[in-house]
Amino acid sequence: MVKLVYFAWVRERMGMAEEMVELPASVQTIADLALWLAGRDEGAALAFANPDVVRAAIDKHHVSPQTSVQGAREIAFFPPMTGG
Amino acid sequence: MVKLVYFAWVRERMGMAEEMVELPASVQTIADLALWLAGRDEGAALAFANPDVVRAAIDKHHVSPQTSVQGAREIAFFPPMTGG
Amino acid sequence: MREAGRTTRHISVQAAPFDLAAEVEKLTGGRTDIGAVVTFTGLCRDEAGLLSALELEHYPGMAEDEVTRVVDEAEQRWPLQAVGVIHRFGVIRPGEVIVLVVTASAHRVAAFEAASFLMDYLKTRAPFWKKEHPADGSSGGWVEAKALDDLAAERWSAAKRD
Amino acid sequence: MREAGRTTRHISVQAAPFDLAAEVEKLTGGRTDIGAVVTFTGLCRDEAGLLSALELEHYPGMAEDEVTRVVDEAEQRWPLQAVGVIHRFGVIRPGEVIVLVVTASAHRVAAFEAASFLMDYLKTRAPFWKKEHPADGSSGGWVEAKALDDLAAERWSAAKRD
Repeated sequence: MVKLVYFAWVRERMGMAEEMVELPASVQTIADLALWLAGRDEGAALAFANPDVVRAAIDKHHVSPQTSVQGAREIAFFPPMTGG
Repeated sequence: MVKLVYFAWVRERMGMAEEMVELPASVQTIADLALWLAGRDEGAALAFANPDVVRAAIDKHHVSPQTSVQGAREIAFFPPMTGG
Repeated sequence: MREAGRTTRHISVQAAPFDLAAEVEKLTGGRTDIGAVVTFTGLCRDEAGLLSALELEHYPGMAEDEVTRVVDEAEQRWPLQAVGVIHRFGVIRPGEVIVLVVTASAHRVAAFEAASFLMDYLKTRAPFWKKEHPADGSSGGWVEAKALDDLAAERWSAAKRD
Repeated sequence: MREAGRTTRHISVQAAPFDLAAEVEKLTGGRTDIGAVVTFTGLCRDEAGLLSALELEHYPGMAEDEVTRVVDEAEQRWPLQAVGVIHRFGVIRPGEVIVLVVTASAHRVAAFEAASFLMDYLKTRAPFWKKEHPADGSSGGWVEAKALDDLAAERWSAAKRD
């Protein structure tokens, strides 16, 4: 089981702030996971409609779409940051 | 008559902070004035020993050595600035 | 905190407002080796009356970690004697402070560059998101990231390669 | 002081110390159109215990005029909502403030660049001279201008030509 957390408009479109999921074997990378989530429902499809825009973090470190999800405890998806 | 004012080590070498002088007709520019002052005594010679280093202002505006002294009310000589 | 060669640092991600002078004093007070202190304060603007507030969402835990990583990098690049970053979250009204960066160094160029670098990196790396609350009561939207902010952050990578 | 399009400014050449927070508040307090405030504070260092004080000589009248001209130029180059410069003269002890620059703008790059420009120009144009008073009681000398400071000021001319 891995914890997924969502922020800002990704959270709003997913309709939840976090969830626990069992990843299928086909999900190897962040990009795989985004694609898999996008296929779940309409909100998720909208959240990942433009996968290049969504950013990800594994265990609170920024990662690229090609990063492996193996061993991850917490995976976050969010829009580009607008702090500062 | 024109007022001459000196600052920092130019003031110390000239041995005074200010003076009123009547400029001879031969003194047309700031460079002429520096040369004329340097000829007065040992302290003045030391103050203007390296005329490239000494900066000047006419009526509280920075000027170059080639600037005419005509019409000047107050001429200042000082080292490169070290404020800030 | 005050030994030679050590950088005094203060990092905080918080909802509460804070006081500029107190933060600067905390970082630099009582020292006689600091020549230059630069502060950057980022404030909420009312956009000519159109905005009633910004709501800042953040990723708890990662926000603190990422700010710390950005501060680590600034310390590696510039000889800093003190560095502070405070980033607020929650509802912030026009005129209120969102972020504060403080850098202290023996010389001014290091203090200026490090503060500018910290802001550029915080903008693009720290996990905070701004939602606008319009003054007319409509629902508002998420502030979009600016391509210019990415370019501003990238120039520090270019500088490193030179 | 607060109309749109007008820059609030405060320029002072003074012997007395001053308070950072009060000066920032004076320039930016009560406003909701400012997005970024940068402050630069230049302090007297003790040079690892070798220095007991700096004595700053200035050219009364010209100091204020020249600071004003430098501020005028900054306002022409960047869209500033507020700008402040305070430069002290007289005897200044280690840990005390020599100079304060405050810039406020809607956006951070303008505030950072204008503050950096103001410091570079003040260093090379404002008629102030520093004399060192060594801690051992010896007579000390005048601080020499740095070629690096001239180069720092010149890069703004280069930037203008680009």
